[in-house]
Amino acid sequence: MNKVVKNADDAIQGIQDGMTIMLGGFGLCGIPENSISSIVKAGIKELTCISNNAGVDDFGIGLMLQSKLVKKMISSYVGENAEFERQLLSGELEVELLPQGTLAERCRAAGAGIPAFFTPAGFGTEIAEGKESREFEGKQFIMEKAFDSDFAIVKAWKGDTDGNLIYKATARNFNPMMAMAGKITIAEVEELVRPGELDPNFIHTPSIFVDRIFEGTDYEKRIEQRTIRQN
Amino acid sequence: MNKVVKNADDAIQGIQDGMTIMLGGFGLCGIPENSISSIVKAGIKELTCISNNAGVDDFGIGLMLQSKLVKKMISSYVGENAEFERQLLSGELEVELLPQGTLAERCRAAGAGIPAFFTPAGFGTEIAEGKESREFEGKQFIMEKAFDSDFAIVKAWKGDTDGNLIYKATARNFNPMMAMAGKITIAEVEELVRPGELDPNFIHTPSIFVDRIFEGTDYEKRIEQRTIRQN
Amino acid sequence: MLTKEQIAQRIAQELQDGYYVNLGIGIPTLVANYVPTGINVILQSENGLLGMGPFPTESEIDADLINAGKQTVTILSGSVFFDSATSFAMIRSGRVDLTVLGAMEVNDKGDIANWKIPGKMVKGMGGAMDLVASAQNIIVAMQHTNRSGASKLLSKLTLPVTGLGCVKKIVTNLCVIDVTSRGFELKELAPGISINDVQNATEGNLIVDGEIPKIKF
Amino acid sequence: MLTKEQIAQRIAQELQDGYYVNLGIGIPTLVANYVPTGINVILQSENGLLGMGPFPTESEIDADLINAGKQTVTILSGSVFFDSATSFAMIRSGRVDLTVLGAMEVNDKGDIANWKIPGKMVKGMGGAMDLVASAQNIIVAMQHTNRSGASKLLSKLTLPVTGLGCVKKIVTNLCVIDVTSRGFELKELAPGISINDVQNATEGNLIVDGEIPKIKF
Repeated sequence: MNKVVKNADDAIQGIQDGMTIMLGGFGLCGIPENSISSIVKAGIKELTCISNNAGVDDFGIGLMLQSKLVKKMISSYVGENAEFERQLLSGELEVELLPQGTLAERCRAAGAGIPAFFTPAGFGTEIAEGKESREFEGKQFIMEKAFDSDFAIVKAWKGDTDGNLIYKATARNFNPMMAMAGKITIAEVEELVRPGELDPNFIHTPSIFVDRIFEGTDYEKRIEQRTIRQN
Repeated sequence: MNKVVKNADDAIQGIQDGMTIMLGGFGLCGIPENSISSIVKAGIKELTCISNNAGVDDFGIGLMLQSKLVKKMISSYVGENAEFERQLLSGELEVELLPQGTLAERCRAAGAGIPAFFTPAGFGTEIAEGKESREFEGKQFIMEKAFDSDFAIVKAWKGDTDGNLIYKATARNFNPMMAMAGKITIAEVEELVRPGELDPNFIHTPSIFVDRIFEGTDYEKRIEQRTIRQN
Repeated sequence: MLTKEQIAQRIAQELQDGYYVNLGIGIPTLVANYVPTGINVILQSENGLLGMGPFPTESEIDADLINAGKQTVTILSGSVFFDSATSFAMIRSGRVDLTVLGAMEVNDKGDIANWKIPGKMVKGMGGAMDLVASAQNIIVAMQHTNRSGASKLLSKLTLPVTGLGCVKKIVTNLCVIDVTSRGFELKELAPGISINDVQNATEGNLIVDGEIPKIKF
Repeated sequence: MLTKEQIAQRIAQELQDGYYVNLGIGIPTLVANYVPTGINVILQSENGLLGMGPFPTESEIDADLINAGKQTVTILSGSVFFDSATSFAMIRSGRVDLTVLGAMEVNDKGDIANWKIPGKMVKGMGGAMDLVASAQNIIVAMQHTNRSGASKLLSKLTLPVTGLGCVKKIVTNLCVIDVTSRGFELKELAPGISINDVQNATEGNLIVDGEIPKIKF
């Protein structure tokens, strides 16, 4: 069985209008740049996107918003993005905001066969509306459910042709949980190596979670807040 | 703040009669040998032990059983151990058996601030008795709760003095989740290094979960099933 | 009648290229010896290893590298280690394509009992309850009858259940059976075994439709 | 009156050796500049970093190494990277010793509002709801009043709540307040600020017991 596909265009085959997809990354860090470009090129629309953020105007998920491909964003923090705000205010775009830890845990639950769990985050807030709440050991929690997504698209630093992945630094973020959570998981990597080249003791995402893998090209890795100190 | 203690005798300070402790390892693989010896030496008794297995007659948790220090075992698989069987049948020892994945997830939940979650394992079996069950998407699940343990004792391959840990091969097993789950977590390591010597990208247990750490001595690493092939 | 090795060999015919497979202790373990040439399967060991290799040579033995049966093993190119929570995440989320287990009893609804005999020392379920509650594709490898000759394919379990409605296929010393909504559907016969032999050894509801072919190797 | 830097400097006096600390965006970030000498605190950034270092020099910049404010940062000896689920596991399980956050409003029960203004574009709560629901020790750093001069220390929140009963201490430009079962307990005054000034700027229940010392630096 061969998981390796030639490029992002091949990797995104099967993603259809109206589907729910997960996209790894935090801000513009660790986002699947190649796959986003291919989705924009293919014009797949009416998408529900689960991703911690929504990119900036001209990069990341912002590119999908520009092309009006996104019906709904499920995120913890959005709006570094004028087009996002315009679509939201005009009613073209739906947004569901969730606590960041809840977002991460709902991905992990999906990938772990856990249909629901309890978390303290959001108890007593509008996030809890319509959700079951319950007390454990004198503290209040709300019940959150595993996500249900058709595809998960993640970006890793290195991967092998079996599908094992490692991430670099804080570009790891949501990628490992999303890799676990997709019905079909697509991984784009900066460097694709042969099985055995990654140390089996230090792999972040085991191969079993990855269905398709390819080596991406031309990573821009744009920096959102370039902060430096004078030496 | 200094997390480093001299040895296992120092590390187990504060573990008292009647407490609940977690012990990492699968079979005899990846068990905290030094700490077990010190608990036996200290004669701390009436312990409830959460550990996947219960050792063999003369090694691992078996040594604690020999000294009649264990009131209750919470495990998924036990009984490679005649003394265990004797104490169980005579009513000296209580046993609570749990599905292995449930055991792992209840540790992880404790370390993740998740008081309860749903799992399909054990639905319709005697494991489900007295537990809430619920249907999600047409499938049946039971609710399981996070463990509550006073101490967790884990064994790692290498650790740094800040408390970051890495494990080797399948000696990882339950150790990372238990490290997350203890009110106080003790880590014994084969090699204790300075901060910065472990690659920050490939650490299995981040330092924040570890309260005490020491370099163990004289690891026996006994093999339970020595199976070889002729070359 | 099939030997244990032949039961394993027949089950190995169900393997497909790229399958992630969890093999239980006993006959299931033997399935690894009969992987058809030209296909690649990846063995999952629930203590935290994907890509389990053969037993080690004397010089390769590593106490830190064992399988779920606590046996020393080796790894292969592309193998990966992980913790127990991640291991059962794989299992519960249905990423393991095939699980092969032994059983004490199976009923014609696909319920399985394989962890406890009342009155005997109970060792525990290990990972079996997670596996049977989660796998999409569970094959049971076992003898058709127990040591006293009683059927292990029942209409009603007599032993404590491990999981409900989960067994899809059973390969015994006598035959291959699919467990469907109709009951035990007889699919193939072992050499020298008649439909009557299977019928006599099967207490649960056995369905025999048309010609039943012999098991082929 | 305290400057933003002085608010941060006062909060830094709460740090203890070995504390794991999560600092929010704005004034809280400045706390890192005032860690008392001789103690070591470890900064957690909820996107997946423990042991955050200073901003990089031009040549050290790495696009794959940012903090939760999406700023480029560096690491230190002993730093560790992890995924977002592990990051919030640390937070929810109470392993973060101190969280410093900004706020739009706090009430005298310790409820906090800091994520949403009805009628304005809502950016989201990020990790704030997880932090306030989980941390044992939450200090709010903020101005005592808003731009139109209205008190931000209220008896009743007017904005959507982020978390209930979680704020333990508030350091504003005017004073240091502990939030207890009795309400806002005035603990220290900023230079040039009287009890009366605080009283006038505080809508919620302010408790003044005995002598109130000046903030010391």
